Amino acid sequence: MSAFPAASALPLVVAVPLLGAAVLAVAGRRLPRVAADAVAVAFAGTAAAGALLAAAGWARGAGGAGGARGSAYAVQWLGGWRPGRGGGTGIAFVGDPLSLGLAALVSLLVIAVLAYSWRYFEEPPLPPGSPGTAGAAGRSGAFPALVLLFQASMSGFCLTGDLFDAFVFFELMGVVAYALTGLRVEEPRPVHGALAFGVVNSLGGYALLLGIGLLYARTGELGLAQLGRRLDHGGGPDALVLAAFVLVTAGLLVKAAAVPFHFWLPDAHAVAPTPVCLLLSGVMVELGAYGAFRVYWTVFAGSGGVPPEAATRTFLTVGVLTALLGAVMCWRQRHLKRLLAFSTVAHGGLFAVGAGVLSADGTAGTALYVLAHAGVKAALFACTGILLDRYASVDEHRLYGRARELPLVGGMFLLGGLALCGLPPFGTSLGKAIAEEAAGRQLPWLTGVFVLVSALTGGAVLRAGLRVFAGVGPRPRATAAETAGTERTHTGARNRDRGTDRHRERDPDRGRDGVDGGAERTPGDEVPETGGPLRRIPATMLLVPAALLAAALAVGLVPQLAAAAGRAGRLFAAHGPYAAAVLDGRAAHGSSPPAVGWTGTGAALGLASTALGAGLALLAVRGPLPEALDRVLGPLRRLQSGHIGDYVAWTTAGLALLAALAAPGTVLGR
Amino acid sequence: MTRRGRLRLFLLAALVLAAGYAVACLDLPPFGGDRHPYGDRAVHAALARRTANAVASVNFDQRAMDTLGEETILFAAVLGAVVLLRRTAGEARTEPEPARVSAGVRRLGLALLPVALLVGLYVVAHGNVTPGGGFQGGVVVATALHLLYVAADYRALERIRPVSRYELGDAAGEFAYTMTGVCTALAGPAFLANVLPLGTFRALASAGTVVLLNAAVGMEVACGVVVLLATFLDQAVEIADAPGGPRSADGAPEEEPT
Amino acid sequence: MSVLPYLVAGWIFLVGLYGLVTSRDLIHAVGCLAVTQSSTYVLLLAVGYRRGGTAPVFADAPAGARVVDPVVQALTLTDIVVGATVTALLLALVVQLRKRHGTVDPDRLSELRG
Amino acid sequence: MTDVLVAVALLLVAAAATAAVVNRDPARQAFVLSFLGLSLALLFTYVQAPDVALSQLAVGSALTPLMILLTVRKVTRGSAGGPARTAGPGRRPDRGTARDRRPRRGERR
Repeated sequence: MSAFPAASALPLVVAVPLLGAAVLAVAGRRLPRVAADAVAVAFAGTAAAGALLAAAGWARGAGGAGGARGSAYAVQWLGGWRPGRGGGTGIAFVGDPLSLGLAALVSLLVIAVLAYSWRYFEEPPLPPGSPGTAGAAGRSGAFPALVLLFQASMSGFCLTGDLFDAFVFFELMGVVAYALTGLRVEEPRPVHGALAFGVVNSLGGYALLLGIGLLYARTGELGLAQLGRRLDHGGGPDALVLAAFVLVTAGLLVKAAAVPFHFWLPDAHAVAPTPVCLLLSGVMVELGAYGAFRVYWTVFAGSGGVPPEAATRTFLTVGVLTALLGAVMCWRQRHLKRLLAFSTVAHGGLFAVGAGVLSADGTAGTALYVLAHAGVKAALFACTGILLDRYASVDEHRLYGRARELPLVGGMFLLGGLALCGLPPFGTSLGKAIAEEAAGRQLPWLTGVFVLVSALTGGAVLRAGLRVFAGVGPRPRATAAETAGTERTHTGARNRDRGTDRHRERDPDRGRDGVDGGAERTPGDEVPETGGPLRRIPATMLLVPAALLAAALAVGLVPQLAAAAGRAGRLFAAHGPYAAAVLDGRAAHGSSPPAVGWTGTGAALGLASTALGAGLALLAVRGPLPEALDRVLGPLRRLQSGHIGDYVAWTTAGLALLAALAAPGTVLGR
Repeated sequence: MTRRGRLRLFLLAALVLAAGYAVACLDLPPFGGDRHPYGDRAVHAALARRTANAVASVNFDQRAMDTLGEETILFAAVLGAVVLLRRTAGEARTEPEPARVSAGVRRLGLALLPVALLVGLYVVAHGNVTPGGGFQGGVVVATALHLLYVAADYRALERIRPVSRYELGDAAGEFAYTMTGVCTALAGPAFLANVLPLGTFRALASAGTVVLLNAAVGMEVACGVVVLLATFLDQAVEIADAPGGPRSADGAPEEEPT
Repeated sequence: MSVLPYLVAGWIFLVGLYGLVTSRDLIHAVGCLAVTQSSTYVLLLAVGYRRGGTAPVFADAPAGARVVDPVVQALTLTDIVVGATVTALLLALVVQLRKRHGTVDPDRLSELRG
Repeated sequence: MTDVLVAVALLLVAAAATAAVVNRDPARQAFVLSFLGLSLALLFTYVQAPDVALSQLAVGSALTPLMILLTVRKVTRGSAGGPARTAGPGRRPDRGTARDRRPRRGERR
């Protein structure tokens, strides 16, 4: 393989899953299920090998075709359109440690998802007589094909060095995700969640494209490196640069589910099939933040872009708001998938804060945090999926004590909760420690935000885990409406044909004006995704969360990974060297990477947030929170209305908010 | 939020955005200006690759990855729409009634059909030379087939439209495009590199791989749009709701009003 | 004239958003989303226009002709495909939503609250 | 001269976009969208983008409105056998009153 430079593998990481998807779209429903799954795993695995090979090539210091030997960025000009003296016209794929690491994470997570759904996840069934099923009822075979397309889109988004190409992959990611979210059209809520997801994310995409249009008008370029360089030649920032920054950043933050663009996420995650949730929460949302910071550093971080004070103000404000709102909402949930979804919102906010302080070590810490969080969150979703498939419910109160018979799953769930709190030596703890130290240097109280948010989200998971898997504390108080619902549930849950949304409000005004709004209403029971309730938990479904947790632990324990994250942070948080490597093929010489590793303070803070989270959880299982607190939080909960018009209005408000945050120091008061 | 609250929030935000955007527009280069560095380079590159249609050169050569992504979006959407609009258990399939079409409409439709098909194929084939190409021509071909629905009836359309064949064509187009890229990456200089002989400027077979990729896109778009329309037509014409009407909130057929 | 096309693009974007916010019918909302997207076509093509230029197609124009920017046209083509496919998927979801909920009025869909 | 044509087309596009939003009935909106597609195609022709105009013509004024009309047909047809709870243009949703459950005239096509 030495004749084949690592950079050449970059486009293949995207192309191989595409080939697999095309093959499966045709052959998927004609092959036996096991064969179709095996084909999918083979293609996903080949792409994963490509990503890892490229990453290893980078680690050896072989820059590849595009860059000089020893360059830290592997650059591949697609179609061989390398820029000449006047500038190029092609698209570059750029592999730096962070983008390669994320592409590898995407591929590995896709393999985990395929393994998790191996044979058991019931693909959308087709009734007898549908085309291609030869009379009998059959599978549509589309699920693994869509998962492979998802993999290709996310890998492409990581690796591309071109803003418009990033938009294309952004939209592809979206289109696949809407289809996957709404996969189970037999039920009412998935279609609604997928629609809200689709509308809000499409708007984000259009804002991004308008921003690209403005940047093109100013610079006449589309490549990230070229854009940054041209902006720097053009003098200081003006209203045009600001507008472009706001539109592009907002578009990407919609994907990252930052407040107030976040409303789609809980709606989509609560209803998407569990294997899809692993990917949505584990990596797609984080890619939104990756995109926003990638664009900031390569395009806007120079003298012609947005001044660092304005950028950091924007990212930190949005990040803190997101983290706090997500954590509070997470604590309030009893629908486990929704709970985990809000915890993803909260952690997304922490990522924005960690990278938003715009330092190399903050970025490095966030990278580690994202990596470990993907493992932990995916493992938690996998455990929740097991509950769903066995008990046809993911309601914390209704499942009280019922899962005592699953000690292994319970152990993993609680371990996941502790990892989310930031228990050393999990990678989440290491990432959090580095990121919060970097953030604390900027503003000391940001450390408190990290601790509080980790404790609340991890504590919520622990609380639910203690109730569901151990039956700790008194049985949660059930409302009258709920008891009535439970009786009807047991027979109904198995009947796939019937609507399951028993508690849906018929009267649109009742739920809105009632004191409880929507949150206290039971989320209704669920339909197992395995074609019927599971009697025995298949080994694959247990193995996947175990492996994911082990990976999250390894992120904290393998010092080479932390060192690589340090280098990744330095190369990512760099403006000039990126352009020099991509456009001139010059090796990046710069400051030495920040030292990244465990510190005493970091471990102590991790233990503190774990203790706080565990304490909160133990307090909560004793009894409900005081009524007064509920009244304070009520309005917050009502914001999450499920109404598409509301979400669009908030998205518009978010655009205005970003403009207001980024303007001082950029165009105002200069 | 109440309807009024929602509108207020939106109008306030829109006001801020409108003001900011208007100020930003004043900083834009005036409409119709002469500075287009990327465009000039792209035209230069297109001519060097003997591609008369510079847009096709950008789409299928210089920025061929964008088009791969675009075709994949279409592919994913077709796959997604087929899954989302599947006939679910409990839904019946009704036979569409044969429709009576006046002789004039029928003759006009049947006369237009081959013309429209030919136009579509022409637009696909000349994509590297004249405006148009795989995408535009593909859509024309796909919609042309549906003239049969207007001229005759749904059953006539179904006879010439075995959906699984078109699904195959859709996937084959996507596969061909991607495979071209993989082959040029493994055996040639780079992913999606233009490695074929460039031919004569303005000739039908000029521009190297642009022709191949253009054909792949044409096939995928024509087949994909046929499948897409088929799934919607299927819902609108053939698939009836479960007996008893749409399921009510209780999962049981709604009782008759008394 | 020098800023009119840009302002029109902004107007289309905002008017589409307005439609989405006030929509009482999800099919109408998807239509409004398509409107919102057309703002991006207008902006991109306006940015690439060159006064006195012809189309960047050299089928009969001489190779040295003054042409408008072909890159934005390629981008807009991609954008149009994206728009059509997103519309198709969202409409598919609306069809199923109508079957499961019996309504396409967003004010009457309330089960994803909290 | 071209500038005038472009300006006229731009205003036409803006008007059509506004009309498409203000028309609350999806079936009528589909026709307005079709007109918006046509006016966009006209604008694209004036700014020397025949490739884009062609695809806008095919997609914006044919494919998209067609899909919307098919969806409208499905949504209204679906209500023929059961409760019609679609909120039509300007109609207040009647919260499932008996009046609303009867198939509306012209729905059974």
